[in-house]
Amino acid sequence: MAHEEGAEVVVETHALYKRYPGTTALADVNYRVYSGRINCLIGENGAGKSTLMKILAGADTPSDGHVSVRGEPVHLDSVAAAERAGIGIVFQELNLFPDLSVAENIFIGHELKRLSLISSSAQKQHASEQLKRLGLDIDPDTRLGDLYVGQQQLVEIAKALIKKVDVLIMDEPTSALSQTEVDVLFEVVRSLRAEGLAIIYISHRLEEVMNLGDHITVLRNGEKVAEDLIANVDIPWIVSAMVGGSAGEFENLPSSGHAPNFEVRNLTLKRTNGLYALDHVSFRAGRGEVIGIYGLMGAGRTELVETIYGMSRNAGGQIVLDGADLSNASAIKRLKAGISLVPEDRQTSGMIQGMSVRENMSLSSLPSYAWSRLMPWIRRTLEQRDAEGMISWLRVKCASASVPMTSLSGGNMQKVVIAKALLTKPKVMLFDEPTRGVDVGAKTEIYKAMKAIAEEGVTVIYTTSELNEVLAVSDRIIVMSTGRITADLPRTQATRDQIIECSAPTAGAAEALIFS
Amino acid sequence: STASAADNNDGQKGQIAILVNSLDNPYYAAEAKAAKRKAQSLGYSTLVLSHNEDVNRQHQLITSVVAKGVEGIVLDNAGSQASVSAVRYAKQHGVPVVLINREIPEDGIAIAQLSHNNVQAASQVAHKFVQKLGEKGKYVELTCNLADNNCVARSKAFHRVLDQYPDLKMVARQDANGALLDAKEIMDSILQEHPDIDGVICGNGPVALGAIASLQNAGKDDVIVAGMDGSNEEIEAIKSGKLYATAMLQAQKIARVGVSELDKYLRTGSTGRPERQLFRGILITKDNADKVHDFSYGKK
Amino acid sequence: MSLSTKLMPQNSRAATTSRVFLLILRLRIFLALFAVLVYFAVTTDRFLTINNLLIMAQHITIFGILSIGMTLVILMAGIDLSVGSIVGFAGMAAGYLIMEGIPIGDHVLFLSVPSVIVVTCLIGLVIGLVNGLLITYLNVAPFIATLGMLYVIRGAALLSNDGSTFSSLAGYEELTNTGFFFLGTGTVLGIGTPVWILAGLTGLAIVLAQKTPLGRYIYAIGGNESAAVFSGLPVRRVKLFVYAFSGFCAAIVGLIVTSQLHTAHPMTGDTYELRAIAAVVLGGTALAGGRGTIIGSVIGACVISILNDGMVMSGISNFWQMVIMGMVIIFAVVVDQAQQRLEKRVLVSI
Amino acid sequence: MSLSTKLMPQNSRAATTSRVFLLILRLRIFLALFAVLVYFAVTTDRFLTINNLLIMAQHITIFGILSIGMTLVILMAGIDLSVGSIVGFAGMAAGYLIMEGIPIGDHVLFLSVPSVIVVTCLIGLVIGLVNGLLITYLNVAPFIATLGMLYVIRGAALLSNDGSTFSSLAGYEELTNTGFFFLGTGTVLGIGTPVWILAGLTGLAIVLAQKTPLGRYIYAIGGNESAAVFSGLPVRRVKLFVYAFSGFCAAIVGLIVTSQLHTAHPMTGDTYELRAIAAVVLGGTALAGGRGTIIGSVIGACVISILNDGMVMSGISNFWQMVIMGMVIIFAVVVDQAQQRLEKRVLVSI
Ligand SMILES: Nc1ncnc2c1ncn2[C@@H]1O[C@H](COP(=O)(O)OP(=O)(O)OP(=O)(O)O)[C@@H](O)[C@H]1O
Ligand SMILES: Nc1ncnc2c1ncn2[C@@H]1O[C@H](COP(=O)(O)OP(=O)(O)OP(=O)(O)O)[C@@H](O)[C@H]1O
Ligand SMILES: [Mg+2]
Ligand SMILES: [Mg+2]
Repeated sequence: MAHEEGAEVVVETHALYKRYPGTTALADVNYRVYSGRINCLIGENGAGKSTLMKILAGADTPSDGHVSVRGEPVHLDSVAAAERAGIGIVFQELNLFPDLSVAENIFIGHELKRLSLISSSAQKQHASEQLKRLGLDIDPDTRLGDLYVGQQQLVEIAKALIKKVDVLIMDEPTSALSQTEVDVLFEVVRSLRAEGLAIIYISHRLEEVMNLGDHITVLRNGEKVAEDLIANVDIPWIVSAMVGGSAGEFENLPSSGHAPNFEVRNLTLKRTNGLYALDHVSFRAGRGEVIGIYGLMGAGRTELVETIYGMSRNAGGQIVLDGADLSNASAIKRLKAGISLVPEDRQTSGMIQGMSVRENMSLSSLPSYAWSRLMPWIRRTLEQRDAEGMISWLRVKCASASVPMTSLSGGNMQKVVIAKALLTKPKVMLFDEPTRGVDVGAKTEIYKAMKAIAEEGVTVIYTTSELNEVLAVSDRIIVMSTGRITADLPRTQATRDQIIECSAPTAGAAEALIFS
Repeated sequence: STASAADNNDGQKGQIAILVNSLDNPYYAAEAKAAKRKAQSLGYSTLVLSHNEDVNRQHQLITSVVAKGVEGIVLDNAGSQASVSAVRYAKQHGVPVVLINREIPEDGIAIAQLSHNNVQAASQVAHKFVQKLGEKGKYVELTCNLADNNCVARSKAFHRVLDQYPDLKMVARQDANGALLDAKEIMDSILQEHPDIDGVICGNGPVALGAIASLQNAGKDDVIVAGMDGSNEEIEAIKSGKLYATAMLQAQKIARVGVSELDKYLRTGSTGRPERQLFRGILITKDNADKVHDFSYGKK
Repeated sequence: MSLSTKLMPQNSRAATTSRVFLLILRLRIFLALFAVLVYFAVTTDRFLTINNLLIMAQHITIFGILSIGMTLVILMAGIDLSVGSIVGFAGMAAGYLIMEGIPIGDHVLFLSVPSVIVVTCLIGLVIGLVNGLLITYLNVAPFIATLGMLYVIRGAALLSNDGSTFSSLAGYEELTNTGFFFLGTGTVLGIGTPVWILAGLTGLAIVLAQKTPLGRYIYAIGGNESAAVFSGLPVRRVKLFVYAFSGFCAAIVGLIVTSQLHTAHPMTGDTYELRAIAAVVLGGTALAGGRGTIIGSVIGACVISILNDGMVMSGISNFWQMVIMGMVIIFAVVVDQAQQRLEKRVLVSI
Repeated sequence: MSLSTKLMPQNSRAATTSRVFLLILRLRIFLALFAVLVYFAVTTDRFLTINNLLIMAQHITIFGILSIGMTLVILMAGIDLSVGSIVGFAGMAAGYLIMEGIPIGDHVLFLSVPSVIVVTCLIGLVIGLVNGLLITYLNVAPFIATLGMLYVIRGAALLSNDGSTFSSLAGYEELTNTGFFFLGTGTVLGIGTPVWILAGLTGLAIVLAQKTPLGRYIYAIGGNESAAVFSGLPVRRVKLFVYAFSGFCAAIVGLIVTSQLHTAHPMTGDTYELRAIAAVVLGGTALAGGRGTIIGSVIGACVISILNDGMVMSGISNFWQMVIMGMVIIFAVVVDQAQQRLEKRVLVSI
């Protein structure tokens, strides 16, 4: 039933393994891609989808196993090699050059030439056409860094479209797009299918998958667990294949009546292109309250939590904690006052890769381990004790507190970053997408931990792009779109449709695009 | 003044460029100062420059001052062979050049080549050194910088004397880059290999002073050190007995003569002297150390 | 509503002022050049004569040519500390080829002058390639790889003739390998050959950087190396090319200096790498890569050279020259930072 | 199955071999030291005498002390090119204070030797602080900021006495400011004062780097500066401290050299920054920051110094010394890269 008669297999992987220190990202994956079909790949965060795609696209090499294209084994050791084999990719993370223009970005590596010099006019013209096809009407000379994330994502797609490929991988191409942009994109994808291309499509939006796809493959914890024609399956089937039956459920009883202790008033922040990243954002939070902030990529959630934490110097507005005005305080002072942050990207801003688990955990609260100001030796036993306490409380899986950070899996790394923030004894804890790239089990544990932290009287504010997760643990839900708060409701009153509607960039775009 | 090396108060006769190696070496500083004073007393203004042993920079400096229209150049050059083209350039553009201290291997381009008689001076130092050692013993030679012809000439002259004595053995020879600290560290190492040496003969002043610093630290006050140059520092060392002998190179005199000959050439079209002239190095020991100041002998 | 219309400027006074200020900052290296020229023209006799301008142009060539190769390296977020040593080694190589020839069995092969030039350039290229290989294949940080090569190549230059120079490189009439001096001291249409070489290389490098895919890749790698890898750009080959090109430029400088001096001196080019880097930075290229221009660097080299010559002619002491040089370098980057901040602000305020 | 059992090593032969190999790589700087010592002990007479070892220890102090400050800078992913110039300037400052004194109105104030030492160290500290301010507050890249300072401070050293030395720094009996030479040439328990200073500074820096929050912050900033900022660390203050400390170390070196030579020479320390960086890299500190040890750098300085002294004693020419030096630097990093790869492989294979 998995194999479709009459459709040609273009790409196939054979017993593919990918091991990272501490994690097996792919285990024995035999994956098939059909030409002239839209092949959907589904899995929880951290299931290994992007890892598999990176291997197909030549951006990473497998630890074991191999890939074949049209039955021939191939050695994909670079992106260029994969392109020669006919495989192109839109990566999940944007791979663009902010200082180059849109046209230059689109044609990077495939410049149009006349007399072996770059023909800018031809590039501009073709870039314009491609962008129009994707419904984007911008000047191809615009500096890329001045576009907003959704536009950048479309540029990234245009960049893949100009390459002559047989297999086009799209790793979450719609994560920053509005519904209208998504509709245009789907038309393009369908026309590519009609041209006989094999499309690999990755998305967390199951409705999209049902609507668009022909084939579906499900990954769980690095293993291929199911494979079928979309026509044969429904959403509940996909969900149970993804999470493996009962896992991932989390019972939450929203609470209310929290004593207010934290307030944000009229917070503003501008991007370099003059648009508001934060457009007069105001809200209150209470002791022990859990607030979930939902929005699409580029909605400004990261800017909001980082601004509250004190990372943006040019922000306007007020931040008040326990009656103290922290609007002009530095991040260091805010940390001391009790605001801490678990940043969005733990690899680049959350942890020091070269340090051990213990050293990472104590990093933000080191002075409290010193004997005294004059004799600032770190009391190792105290540090060790706290680290071990956190390891057992957050159930971090690691051999000891002294193992290097890089030997941990994503979810456990995240717990270490949370432990680091917790050890500063915060009053307000900000979590920016705390479950991104974390496996299912760990995800549940992280939410349990957040709830437990709130029960200690800490105000918890977290952001997420997943509807299920914003509904899972919050007492209150805030929806953001293009830098504005478009909804602020108690969990008990929120509905899925309402949240989706408020999160669309168009919902607030017209008013949010305000010039000074 | 310390800030400006140019002095335009009294320049009715035009400007003379004085170009030496580096102004942080007392020898060259003495040369430059003497030339400057002499030129000013003759009614020229001066431009004092240094090339820091960089032949390309020397070339650029010469082309610049020629373009500026100086009357003449007094040059202590950056490397004999590599300076020929720069000197020729000046001559072709009608600017006479007097070479001091270092010669170039071609005749007829510079109007004068005044150099120290390194052979005579080094031989005298070597003789004195041999006498003091009693014609026997172990010694070390520290050369100053073998890429420099003067240094090679001195070393050869040393050996022409020292090699005549069969009981006098050279146990080590190293090049110390003409620098104080290099000389000290090299001497430190050599002393390990040869703790029983009787003398050290050095190619220039800083090297001798570096060797002395090393010997002092090792408590070897009885090792005989001889050097060459005759800077104030060396003279102090001679007076206090740490340095046995040196030869004072007449830096001031050579610079003054150089400027006078340039002046004469500018006035009359000829220096009236042979192109190559040698200046005697003056042997300095404790007996006559008092008479030396700033590379000048006789007046105090 | 398209973004381009959204980005239309508002015409407020404040915005206009910052725009004018920004324009001044963007053109600062040209203004600096102008300022230096005017200052010395006023204060120093005979500074602004045709003759002196021609001479200064000759002086500019040395750091100008080095700065071209260095710009490409720095645009790519690399650094090349070995260029000074390559200058010295290339000179010695040329000297050796002209005066000693290549021993083949019992015979000695003397190359014609054009061949000597080509071979020397190739030697520079190969040394640059070694830098590139160390950096790309052995993963040595550019600073360390080229620092190591700085010592190795300088040592090799000194060893090549036991520390001595190769002098009077006139060649031998009977071997028809004369004419080497034309490279450094000849003139074409009244302007020195080195100036033509600098002009040619500048043009070439500008076209390369602005108009060819290779140039685009250099900017891309400097801007975001991992994105460059993920975009399938031939990152390693581009790096190899750029370091080889830097070595090539250094070899040309070595040839020019040697030809001007009629002598190859093994210590030639000592510490030139620092001045070349200074010229590049002065010209507005960011050490972090991805941002800068060739023409900026060449003008940066002009400013440094003219400042130097001007200070020499107006008799400012060597010691002050050092202090001024250091301040100029730091000041250039401080101004660059101010420009970057203002660029952002102006963008925001529109 | 718990993770800890998963982390149990497989007892395959291959894994053991790579473990042994990894251990060798980790200890390579000690092995290198041992190899250099054994080689010269065998080939060179009197190399392994107590006396020679004491002398070599003295020589090590210069680059050893510089490398301590440099290690902290490089651990933080910075670079300090100005240390050589600070060495020269500090020496001149000490010379000035001892021989000329500070003019106050009509009087001249002569400081006692300990005060001179303290003031000179403070001067080094302040220059380092200027580096730090340029880097943290004016956003100048460390390479450029310290390159600029390299020129400025060297120029200042030369200007301070118009290019001349301050010589015979014995002080004046009647002013009771004699005794400066003890710092460089004195001995305590038969071992030279500078060696004690090196040992003291090494101990201090090790404690600082390994045992204090400040040290942890230095590693964190070098390991991932953005994570350090997000963790609320006082990044700027740490940077200021580290550059100031590097300036302080350089000033101490300046004092020692001056005291050993009995003379302050303005060009002292020229290009020492490169050798200090080489020592740090040799000792296994990554130029990218975040990884390395103080003791590694000090031993790296030992290897470089002993290699130097050994080559001098066995009469290897200067020119070869340069070539060997360059190769050693490059080789050290190539081996370091190999170690990093192997570390990863061993981590994955467990
Ligand atoms: N460079 C790396 N080093 C260590 N571990 C990694 C690395 N890249 C990915 N991983 C781990 O491999 C696993 C699979 O990650 P991958 O990015 O493939 O997931 P994904 O299915 O694409 O998730 P998402 O839906 O969040 O994009 C995760 O546990 C992740 O933490
Ligand atoms: N218009 C824009 N111009 C430049 N950069 C942008 C723009 N919009 C978003 N970005 C950048 O893209 C990234 C994601 O955007 P942002 O932080 O605003 O969204 P978010 O709601 O947190 O979404 P996510 O966390 O899913 O990325 C940020 O690093 C932000 O600086
Ligand atoms: Mg993914
Ligand atoms: Mg975000």
